[in-house]
Amino acid sequence: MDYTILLLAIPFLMFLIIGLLGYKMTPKFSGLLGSAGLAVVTALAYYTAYRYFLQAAEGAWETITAFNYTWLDLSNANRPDLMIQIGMLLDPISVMMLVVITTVSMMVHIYSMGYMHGEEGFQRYYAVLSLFTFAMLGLVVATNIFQMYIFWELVGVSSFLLISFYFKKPSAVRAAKKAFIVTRFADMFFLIGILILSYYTKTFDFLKLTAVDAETQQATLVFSTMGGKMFMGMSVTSIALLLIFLGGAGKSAMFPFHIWLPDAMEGPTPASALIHAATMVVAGVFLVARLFPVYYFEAPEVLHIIAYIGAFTSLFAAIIACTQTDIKRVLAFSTISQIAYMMVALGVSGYEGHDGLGFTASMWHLFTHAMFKATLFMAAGCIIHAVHSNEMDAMGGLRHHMKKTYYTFAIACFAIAGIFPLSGFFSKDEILVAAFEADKILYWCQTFVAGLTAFYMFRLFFRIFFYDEPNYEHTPHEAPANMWVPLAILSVFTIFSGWFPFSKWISANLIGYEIHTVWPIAIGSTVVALIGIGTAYFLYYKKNDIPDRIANSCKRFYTWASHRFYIDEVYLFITNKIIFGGICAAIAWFDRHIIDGFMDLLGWTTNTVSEETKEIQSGSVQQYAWVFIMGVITIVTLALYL
Amino acid sequence: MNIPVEYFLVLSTLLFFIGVYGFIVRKNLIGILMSIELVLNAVNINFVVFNRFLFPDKLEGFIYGLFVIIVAAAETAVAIAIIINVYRNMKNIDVNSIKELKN
Amino acid sequence: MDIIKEFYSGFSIMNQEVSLVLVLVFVLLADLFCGEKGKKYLQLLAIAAFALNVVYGFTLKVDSTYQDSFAGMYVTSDMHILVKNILNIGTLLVFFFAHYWNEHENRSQSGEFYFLMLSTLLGMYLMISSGNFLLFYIGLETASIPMAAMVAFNKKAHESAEAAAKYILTAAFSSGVMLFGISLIYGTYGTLYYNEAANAFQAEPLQIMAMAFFMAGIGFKISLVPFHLWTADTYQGAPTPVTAYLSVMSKGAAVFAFLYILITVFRNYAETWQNILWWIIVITITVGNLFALRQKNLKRFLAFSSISQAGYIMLGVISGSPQGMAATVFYIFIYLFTNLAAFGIISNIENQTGKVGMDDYNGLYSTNPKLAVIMMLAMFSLGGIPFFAGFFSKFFIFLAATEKDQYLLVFIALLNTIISLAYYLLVVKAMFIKESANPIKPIKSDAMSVIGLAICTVGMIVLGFISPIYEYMTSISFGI
Amino acid sequence: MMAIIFCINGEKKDLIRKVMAVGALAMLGTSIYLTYQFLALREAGDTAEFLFRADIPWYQTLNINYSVGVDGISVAMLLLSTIVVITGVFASWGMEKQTKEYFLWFLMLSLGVFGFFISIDLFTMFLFYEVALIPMYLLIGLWGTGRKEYSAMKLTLMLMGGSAFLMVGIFGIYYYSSADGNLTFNILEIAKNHAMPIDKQMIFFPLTFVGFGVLGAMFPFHTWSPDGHASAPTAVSMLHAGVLMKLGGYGCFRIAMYLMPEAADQLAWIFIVLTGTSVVYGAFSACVQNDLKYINAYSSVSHCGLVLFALLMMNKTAMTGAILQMVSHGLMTALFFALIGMIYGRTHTRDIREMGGLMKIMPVLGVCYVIAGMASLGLPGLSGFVAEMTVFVGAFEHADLFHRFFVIAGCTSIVITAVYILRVVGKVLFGPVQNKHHEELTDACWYEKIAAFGLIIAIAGIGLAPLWLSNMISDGIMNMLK
Repeated sequence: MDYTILLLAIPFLMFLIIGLLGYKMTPKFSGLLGSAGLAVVTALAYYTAYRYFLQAAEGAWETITAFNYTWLDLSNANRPDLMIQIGMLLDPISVMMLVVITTVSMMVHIYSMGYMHGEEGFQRYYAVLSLFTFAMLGLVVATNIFQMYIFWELVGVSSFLLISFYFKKPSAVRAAKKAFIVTRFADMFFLIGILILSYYTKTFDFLKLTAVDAETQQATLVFSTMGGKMFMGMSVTSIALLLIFLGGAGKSAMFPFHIWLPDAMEGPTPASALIHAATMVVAGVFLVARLFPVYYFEAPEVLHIIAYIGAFTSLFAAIIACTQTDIKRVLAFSTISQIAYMMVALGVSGYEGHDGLGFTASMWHLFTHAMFKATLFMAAGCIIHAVHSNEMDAMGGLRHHMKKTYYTFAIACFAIAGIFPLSGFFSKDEILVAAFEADKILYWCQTFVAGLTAFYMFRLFFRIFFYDEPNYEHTPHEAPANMWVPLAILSVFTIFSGWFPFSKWISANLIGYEIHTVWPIAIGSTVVALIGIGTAYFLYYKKNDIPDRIANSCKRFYTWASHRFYIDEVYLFITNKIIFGGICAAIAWFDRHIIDGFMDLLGWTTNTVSEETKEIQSGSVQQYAWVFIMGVITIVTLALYL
Repeated sequence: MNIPVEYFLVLSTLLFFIGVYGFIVRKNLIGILMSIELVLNAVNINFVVFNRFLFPDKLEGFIYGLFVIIVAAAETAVAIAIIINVYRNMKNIDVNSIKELKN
Repeated sequence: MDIIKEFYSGFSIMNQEVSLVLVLVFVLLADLFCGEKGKKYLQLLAIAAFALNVVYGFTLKVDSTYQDSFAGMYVTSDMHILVKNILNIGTLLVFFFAHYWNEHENRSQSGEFYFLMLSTLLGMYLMISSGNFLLFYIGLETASIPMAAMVAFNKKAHESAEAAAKYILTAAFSSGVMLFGISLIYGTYGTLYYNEAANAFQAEPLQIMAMAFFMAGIGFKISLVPFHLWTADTYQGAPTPVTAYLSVMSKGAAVFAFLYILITVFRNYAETWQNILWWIIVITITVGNLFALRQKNLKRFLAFSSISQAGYIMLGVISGSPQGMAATVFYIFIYLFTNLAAFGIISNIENQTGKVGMDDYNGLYSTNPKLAVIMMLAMFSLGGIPFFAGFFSKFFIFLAATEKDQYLLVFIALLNTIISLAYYLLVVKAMFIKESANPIKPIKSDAMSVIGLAICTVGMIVLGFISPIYEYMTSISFGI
Repeated sequence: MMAIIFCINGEKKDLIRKVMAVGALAMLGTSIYLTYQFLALREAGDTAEFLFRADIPWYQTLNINYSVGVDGISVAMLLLSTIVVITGVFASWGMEKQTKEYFLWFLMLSLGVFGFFISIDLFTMFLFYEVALIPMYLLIGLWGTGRKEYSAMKLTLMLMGGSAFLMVGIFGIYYYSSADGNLTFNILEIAKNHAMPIDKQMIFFPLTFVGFGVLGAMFPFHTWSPDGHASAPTAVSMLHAGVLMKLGGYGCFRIAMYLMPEAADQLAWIFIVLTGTSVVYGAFSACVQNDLKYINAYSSVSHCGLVLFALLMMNKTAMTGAILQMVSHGLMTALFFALIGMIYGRTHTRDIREMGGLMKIMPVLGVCYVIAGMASLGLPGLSGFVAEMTVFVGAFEHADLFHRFFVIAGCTSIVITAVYILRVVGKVLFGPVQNKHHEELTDACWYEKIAAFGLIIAIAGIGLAPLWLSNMISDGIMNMLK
């Protein structure tokens, strides 16, 4: 399948063309160009998916390496195949990701033409979008972990550029810096993890790393090279994999790296939809899924850590989401919570057959979540576009003004709340099943989170579309076609993607299996969701003071939650006070005054000595003679007694 | 009567250091010049004595002494000329008057 | 009859001395008989005559490696001849620079100037190729007494008088000390011939003492610390051409004579005198640099720089090997061009504006670019910056020193080069970077000094690249 | 060679500039042609360690020859130097004060650099080394800004101090260069003879390494670099940080470690501690500087520290990474200094607190600056990433745990780098315009664009297709490790 190289080539070319010549084009043309290019890519991606899934032979899904070019050769005598390659690895999850990315990106491209209309830097926006698409595609099809790291960094920087799109707003700049540095910090762990892994296994290649021996139940290479090696009481395998997971946690905004994602909403809304909701933030999940066999066989304890971190994050984020008033922030926290869901699913997953349900479910949820979260963001974009504000208080009763947005938003809300028969129901349900089979605590926790999710999403929904109308200075109007059409398309996906036979397609060991639905759990989750919706309805359908009373009744908790538990402040303190104020300033002072001071001291001493010794040259010939004869005597003594 | 060589050496050494001492303490340039003469005489004594007592078969020492005397004379001549020049410029021949150039 | 013939045949290898004496007598007579109107041709005559002598010097060659006459009183070899030639070149350059000064400030006595200078040169010749302490002493005095007269040359200025007084007194004193040392040598060896003395070796403290006294005496001429104190004052007070002559010629001659005596007479004491020299070199370089760092008067500044340079030269002496000798002579050769270039500039400017302060040189480049550039070359070359000749000479001399594992010494010397570079750069800074309210106005140099400067500049730039010179020196050099 | 052509034409400034540009172009052309030839010969299977050898006997008695030749490493360095030189020429196009002298010294500097990179003979190498050092004094002192005289003097003296150490080391190497008495300055022969006893190596290796380390801005001998860069004129900073500091790393590698491997092996840990310190140290102290050039100087300290650090790991990959890092750091720091010079030429301040929102005012410069920043914080697709990753991967291969710890410590620098780069970008380029007077500033003019784009093309070129370069270098490394 050599044509697949176009999947990477076209977006990159688009980036170069629009980036270099963009300032010569009209905004409209550059937008159309970008979208056209992406349309081709999307078509190719669907074709690939079609070829891969629907024309494949029976049995296990094969993994195809479409191409694999050596990019940088780090090999040496005892590490013959340690080289960074740029290639295309096609297996179920990467193909699925291809579809997700291209779909959402396509929609965003179209949507942006309306949303970003008349913004300055329109071309820049499209250039960066293409760059991001390129990077994200490269990330998911990576054949080796280092290629993944490369594109990992690239998505990071394109996210930076998009967040700082309104670079005249200091808040945007701050948010962009925050996002980049936090993820960079996590990437450092990722890099160290890669180093450790490659130090032992002597390769970056995923296929080699994830090769599994069926009967000994081992990831062959990793076990043979790293198995049993301990360092400070932990096995190096666990250390390496934990570090790699931390890298993923940074991108996927797992606690405690989650702080950058809410601020990242400073960027343009479509960008948020694409990057900070649908695709980039799930890179962490994808990373873990990609290395899943290694995790499962060689470091199960790390998987547990992942599961619990995920559970905690999802709960934590859901609670915060209930208290936010900026609609994009609410969506951001719900994103965090949902991604944590996927992490939990991976954490509890087994490997073979129905045990691998968690894996399937997380990928499935990834897919559906991408769809409905993108829908939500774009709808929110329409609303903001109409109301010119992110704050809930500026909204209300919008259902009369923007019908299409209203419906799509509703669909998405039901989907995320997990109401039958929308896609969200299936994926979330499978996650709960997996959790139930693995670990009851996690199950109850996630069920509760499901309820919370339903609650805050519908809080949002009712606040926006029902509630009381504030007096708009100019009445909100429906978004233009190029904005609502993508919404419609995505909501179609949202509705039907639950019926895809995911378990046939995606499984940890590449062998399809049948899902048997566990009714009690399904019903349970639905009930919980309905409770959440009911509460939201009860509280927010009409204007009333119950919410405030509830908030006041548990005031401290509420303020903590609404201030996101002050995590950001802690980070700020650490960076500003300790690192800048403490370490850096101290080192700079030390450098200027001690080290440089020493060098100056040398010069100063020399000059002073030379000034002070002036008197030796007194000008009196007799003193000269005195020194002379003394010198003679000294020399004689030296000569005699040396 | 024969005086052992050591005595002469002691004498010459004393003479040498007296000359040096004079050079260092005298305040009058002429005086300083004279103390240099003392030093040279000490040297001459050495030469002559060594020649006379240790190597009587050759005359090197005597001849050297002779040359020293001659050269010293020339040296003194030039030195005095210069001292006169100093006197012409500074109206005295005190050694402290030639301390302008220093540091 | 034979003895007469033998006596006269002794002169047959003294070609340079003889020719120099001829020039000398010629200048004397010319000065005597040319009337007032002849005066203006006198200088040209003298210079021309001496130039002939210089050229003649290069034609000479010794058929065997080593020749002597007068029963070893007089020694010569290719190396001796080469050193004398180098001195010749230097003297000629000094004549070039002195021409203007003689023309204007010293009209009446220019003849004497040449006469005296040539006689000192003769003294140095004798000093260099003496095979006997007697001849050495005579040469030394012949070199230093007229020098005193020359230092005192402008009788009006009392600096000159003071400088001369200090010089002659210290010279006399030091020669007294040295003579004492020589007398002791005579007493212990029983001979004054180098080669005989070398063989008659008993480990007597008296001999070591004698050597120390001798070193002190010659150290005065090379102006090694602690025998250097006269240097700065004399250099500052003396007329600039004389200073130049002092700083290069008498140093060079003395160094070579010293080297020769060390490796012949005190051959067996190598251990001892190397130890002594080690310390002397260290303090010489350090003191020279430290004192030079604070100077404001350029002549005085160069005096101290020349002290530290003397220390560097001794680095070549300390190894006492053929390579060391070659490096030393090469260093002297380069140093001659470099230092004379610097003094040429200084005397040129002093003659026309009377300014010698370092601050007077501020902004020199804006007014006299050529002079400034040459001065900068000289400074870089003195500081041992490539690719000027100074770099090569320094490199070789350090190489020669390390040959005998003197790594520590070389390291100290190298650290000192940092200080020296600092003050050489001060001059460059003054000329190029600093601005001045009243810079030295553009100067029209006279033909002679232009020639001189041209020669020096070419020397500074190309000499390092012409390897045959050094090769030749190595081929004819000798050591312990 | 250039210099001679150049003395001819007099005070006509633009003519001088043109001649200069042409000459620099010629140099670039020759170096590219050289690279092409080199690769072609390697393709043809010429496995000689050095190609294009030329030996001219100079001082036979001391066995000094003027012997030159290139291997993969020096070819890479030559490419770097020529690129930086030509961009430097364009960056200093606007130089009005004493143009002729300026370019003469500039040429002397580049002459020294080229000579150093191609020479195989220790003597000539050292000669060119010092030739390259001394012009800095006048270039900074005469055309610099700020406390120029102080910084120039400090820089020159500290570097000369370094060369004092170095010279002793060279003498030592010379006198132990062969067992059978015929001493030589020729690096290859010395390496072949390998006659130096280990105890002597233990003396002379530190001397040589420190001597070059001073120029390589190794902690704690780096303090000349911030002041020097801060007061140097643009092109000089470019050439100095871009090329001259590479002399240090190159020398450490080509002389110290190549000729005294055992000592290098035994003493590596000391210098690993030092260089590892300077990696983190430089990055940290860059975080709180307020002068653009100081920030950059400290980041150079950090990056050059990485070079020496990688060299000391002494395996093929790490050393390749070190050379790559030299090249990439040379390019991007040159770009940085060029841009800073251009910005300074407009705003007349380098204090980041007084600037802001420049991206709006001068988009081209802004974008270039962002690219430079991205390169220096190691963004894939730009040269910095290639170099740093090669270094880290290679260095982490070291079998010793101690070394690997320092590698991990070094990895932290990529975060700190991101911090200070983004700090500058955020403060200076983004955000609202701080100073109203900056509103009417102009964007880059044509020669500035040439300078900046040239460098960016080089950076991106290496970043996108590093394979040929790294192969060329590692081929050279293999020859030396043998």
